[in-house]
Amino acid sequence: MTFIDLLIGVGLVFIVVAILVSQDLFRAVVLFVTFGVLLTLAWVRLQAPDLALAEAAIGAGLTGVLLLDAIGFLRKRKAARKDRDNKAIRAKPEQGAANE
Amino acid sequence: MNTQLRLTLASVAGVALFALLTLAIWYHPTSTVDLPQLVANSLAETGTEHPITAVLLNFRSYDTLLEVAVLLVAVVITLALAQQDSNEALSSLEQPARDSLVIALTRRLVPLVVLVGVYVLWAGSYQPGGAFQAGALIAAAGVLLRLAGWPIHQRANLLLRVGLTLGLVVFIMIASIALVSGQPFLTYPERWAGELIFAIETVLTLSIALTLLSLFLFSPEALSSQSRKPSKEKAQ
Amino acid sequence: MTTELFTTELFATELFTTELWFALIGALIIGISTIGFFGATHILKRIMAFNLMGSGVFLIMVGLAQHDRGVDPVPQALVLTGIVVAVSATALALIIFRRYIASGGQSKLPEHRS
Amino acid sequence: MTTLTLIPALLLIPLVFAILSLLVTRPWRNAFALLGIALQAVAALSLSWVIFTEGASSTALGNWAVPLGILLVADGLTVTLLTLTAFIAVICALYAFFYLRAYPREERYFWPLFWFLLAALNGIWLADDLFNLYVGLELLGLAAVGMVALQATQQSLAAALRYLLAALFGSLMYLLGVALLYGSYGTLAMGQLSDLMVGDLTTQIALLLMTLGLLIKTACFPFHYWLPPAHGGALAPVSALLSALVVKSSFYILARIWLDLGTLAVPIGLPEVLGLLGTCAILYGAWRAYTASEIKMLVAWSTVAQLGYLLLLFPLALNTTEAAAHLAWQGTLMHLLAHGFAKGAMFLAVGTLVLAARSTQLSDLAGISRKLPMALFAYGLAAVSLMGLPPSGGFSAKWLLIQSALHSGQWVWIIVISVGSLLSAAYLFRVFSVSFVEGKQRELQPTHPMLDVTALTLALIAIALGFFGMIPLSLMELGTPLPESPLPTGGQP
Repeated sequence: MTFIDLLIGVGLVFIVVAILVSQDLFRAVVLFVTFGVLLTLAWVRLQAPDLALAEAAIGAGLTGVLLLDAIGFLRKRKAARKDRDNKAIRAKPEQGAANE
Repeated sequence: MNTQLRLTLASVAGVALFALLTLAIWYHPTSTVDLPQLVANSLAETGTEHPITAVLLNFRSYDTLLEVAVLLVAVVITLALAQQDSNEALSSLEQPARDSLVIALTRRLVPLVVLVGVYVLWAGSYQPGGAFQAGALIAAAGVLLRLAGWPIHQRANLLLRVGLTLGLVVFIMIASIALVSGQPFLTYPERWAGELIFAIETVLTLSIALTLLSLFLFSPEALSSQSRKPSKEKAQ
Repeated sequence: MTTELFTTELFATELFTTELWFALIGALIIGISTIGFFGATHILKRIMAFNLMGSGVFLIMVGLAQHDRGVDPVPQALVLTGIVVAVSATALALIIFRRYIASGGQSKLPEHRS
Repeated sequence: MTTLTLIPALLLIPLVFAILSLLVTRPWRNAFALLGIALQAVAALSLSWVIFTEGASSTALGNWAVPLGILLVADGLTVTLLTLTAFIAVICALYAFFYLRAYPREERYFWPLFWFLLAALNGIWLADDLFNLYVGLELLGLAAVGMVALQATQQSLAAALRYLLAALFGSLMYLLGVALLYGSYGTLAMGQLSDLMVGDLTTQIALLLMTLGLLIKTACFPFHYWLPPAHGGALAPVSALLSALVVKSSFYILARIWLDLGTLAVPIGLPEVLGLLGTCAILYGAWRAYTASEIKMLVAWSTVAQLGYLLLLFPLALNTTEAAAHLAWQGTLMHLLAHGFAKGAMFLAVGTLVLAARSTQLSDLAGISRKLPMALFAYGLAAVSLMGLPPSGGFSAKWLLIQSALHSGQWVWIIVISVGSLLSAAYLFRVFSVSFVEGKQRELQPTHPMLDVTALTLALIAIALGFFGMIPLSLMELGTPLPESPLPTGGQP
C-alpha cells in the first residue's frame, strides 16, 4: 500500500460522508460523480483497467446523468406546482395527498 | 417510526456491518482453489486473448446472458411506464433553444465519442474494453445529443424494439448452436469461438447502447403546463 | 521526489497490500452508506446510498480476491456484471420514482412523511 | 430428448417468448403466450419424467468444468419446483387472458415481464453457482417490481419503490456474502463449496449477511413491511405469481445455503433465532390479516404469516437427528408446494371477487356468495389447505413438521404450528362471515367463467396434494436431496 492509495481511500470515504450529509441534492450528485472518478483511480490501482473504464462510463457518467436529469425533473415539477398555486391562490391547496 | 429511532437503528446497523466486515476481511482464510491459474491455462481455447472477455463471454457467458435480460427488463418497464401518457409526454417535449455553439460542439464531440466506443468494442478481444463499456459510450453520445436539444426522442416503435432485443436474440441463437450438435448449451463451435464472441459483442454493443439511451430518453417527463426553462444546469 | 512520496510502500510488511486496504475502505463505505440508506428519507438520496454501497461491495469483491492470488479476472468480470446490473436497477428506480412524483406522490415514501 | 437440451430449454423458452411478446402485436401476443406456456409445461414435465426414470442430471454450460464454468443441476428437488412453477404459470396465464381484458393498458407489458419472471425462476431452481444466483435474483426482482408497478397508480408505484429498495438492499447483502466467500475459497460453485467449507469466522459472517439479504427478499418478519402493499395492490395474476413463487425462490436459496453449504458453520443459536422470527411472522401476520379491512390485504398478510412456517425448517433440521431433519425437509417442501397452489388459487379467486364487486373493501362483499359461488368455493378449498385441515397439502405439511418436532423433542414448535393453524382459520373465515350475510347487494360486474375454473383448478391441486403428496416427496428423494457431487453425472444416482 502506498501513499496514493491512502489518499484515494480517504477521499472515497470523505466523499461518501459528504454526499450523505449534504442537504442540497444537486451538490450531492456532483459529489457522486466525483466519487465515481476517484473510484476509477482506485480500480486502476487495483490493476483492473476494465473496471476503471466501466466505472467512468457507466458508474459515474451514466448514473450521474440519470441522477442529474431526475433532479432537473424535480425542479421543473416544483416550479410548475408553485406556478399553479400562484394562479389559484384561493383554491384549496392541492398536494395530491397520498393515502396509505 | 420517528426520525430519531430510525437514525439510531440505521447507525447501529451501519456500525455493526462495518465491524463484521472488517473482522471477516481481516481473518479471511486463504483459498486452495486457484481460479486465475485455471483461467490462464484455458485462455488459449476461448477464442479471445483478454481474460476478462473470456470470463464474460465464454467461461461465464450464462451470467452475461441473464445480465442482458436484466437490462431488457429495465427497458421494458421504462416503456410500460412511459408509454401510458406518451402523447402528453411528447407534446411537452418542446425543444429547448439550441445555440450555435452547442450545435457545433456536439457535431464534433458526438462522432468522436462514437468512434471511441467502436474502438473500445474492437479492442476488447485483446485488451481492456468490450461490449458494455462500448455500449455505454455510444449511449453517452446519444445522451449528449439529447441534452444539447437535438430532437432524437422517438416513440417505442417496432424498429426500436428490434434494436433493443437484437443483442439477446443473437446471443441466444449462437448459444443454441451447440444444442443441435449435441454439445452443452453455450458451447461455441471450435475454431469459430473468437469470431462468434466478436459477433455477439457487436450486436450487444448496439442493443446496450439503445437500452441505456432508452432508459434516459423515456423517463417520465415533468408533465402539465409549466414554465420550461432550458435545462442549462444539466449540461455541465 | 514527489513521485517517490506517492509510490513508496507505507508499511514494511507485505501483508498490508493495496488490495487489502481497498477492501477495508469498501467495508467502511458500506457501513456509512447503510446509515444513509436507512437514515435518509428522500428517495433520490436512498438510491445514491444504494449505489455507493454497491461500489463498496465491488471493492471488497476484487480487493479480497486479489489480496491472496494476485490479479484475478473472475471477480473483475463479476464486478463488471454487477456494475451493469446496478445501473439498470438505478435507472429503473429513478423511472418509477419520476412516475410516482408525476402521479402526485412526494419525494419521500408515505411512511417517511412526518 | 435428453437433459442436455431439456435443461436449457426451460431457460430458452421463457426468454424467447419474452422477446416475441415484445415484438408482436396484440392478437399474436395471446397466441404466442398460449404456445409458450404449453411448451414450457411440456418441457418441465418431460424433464421431471427423465429425472424420475434416470436420476439426477446436470449440464456444464459452455462445456467448461466446474470452478471455471457454470453448472446447471436438475435433481428431484429442482424438477419438483420446476413443475410447481410450470403448473402455476399455466394457470396464471390462462387466468390473465380473461382477467386482463379489463386492463388493456397493462396487458401489453404484462406478458414480457411474465416471461422474464419465469426465466428467472427456472434459472434459480436450476442454478448451482452463487453469483449466477445473484444475477437470477436481480432478474426476478426487477421483473417482479415491474409487474407491481404496471398499473402506475400512485399507490402501486409507492409499493413498487418500497419493494425495489428492499430487494436491492437484500441483493447487495447477498452479493457481499458471495464476495467474502469467493475471497476465502476462490470458487463460486455450490457443489465445490459444500466440500470445502469450514466453520471459521469469515464463513459465518458471509453466510449471515447472505441470510439477512435473503430474509429481506423472502419478506420474513421483521422485514415483511414491503410485501403486503406490493402483493395486495398488484393485479390478481401478478399477486398470485408473487406470493406463490417469487418469495419462495429466495427461501430456497436460504435453505440451500445452510443445509447444503454451511452445515459446519451454523452459529450457536441461529436456528432458534430463525424459528423465533418464523413464530413472530405467524402471529403478527395472522393478527394483521385479522384486522385488515381490504380483502386483498387480508390475503397478503396471510402470506406473511404462512412464510413463517418455512423458517421453522432451521430449528427442526439443523443440529437435530437425521430422521427429524428428513421429516422437517419433507414438511417444508410440502408446505412450499401446498402454499404455492393454495395462495395462488386464493389470490385468483379474490381477484375475481374484486373484479366483480369493483371494490377491495371486505364489507362490500356482503351477500356475494349467491352471485359468485364458484369463486368463493375456490377460496374455501384454498382456505382448507392454508388452515391445514385434512385432507389437504397444508395438512400433510403441518403433520410432517409436527412429526419432525416430536422426533427431535422440540415441543415448542408444535404449539406454534397448532396456534398458527387456529389463527389462520380465524382470519380466513372472515371472508365467509361477510359473504354469506344477506345485506344490501352491490351491483356486480359479470366475470368470465374461466376465471373461476382456473382458480378452482389450483385449489383442487392444493387439496389433492393431501392424497398424492408422496409423489413430489419421493421425487424429491431422487439423486441426493441436494446435490453433492460437483461433477456432471448422467446415470443412476
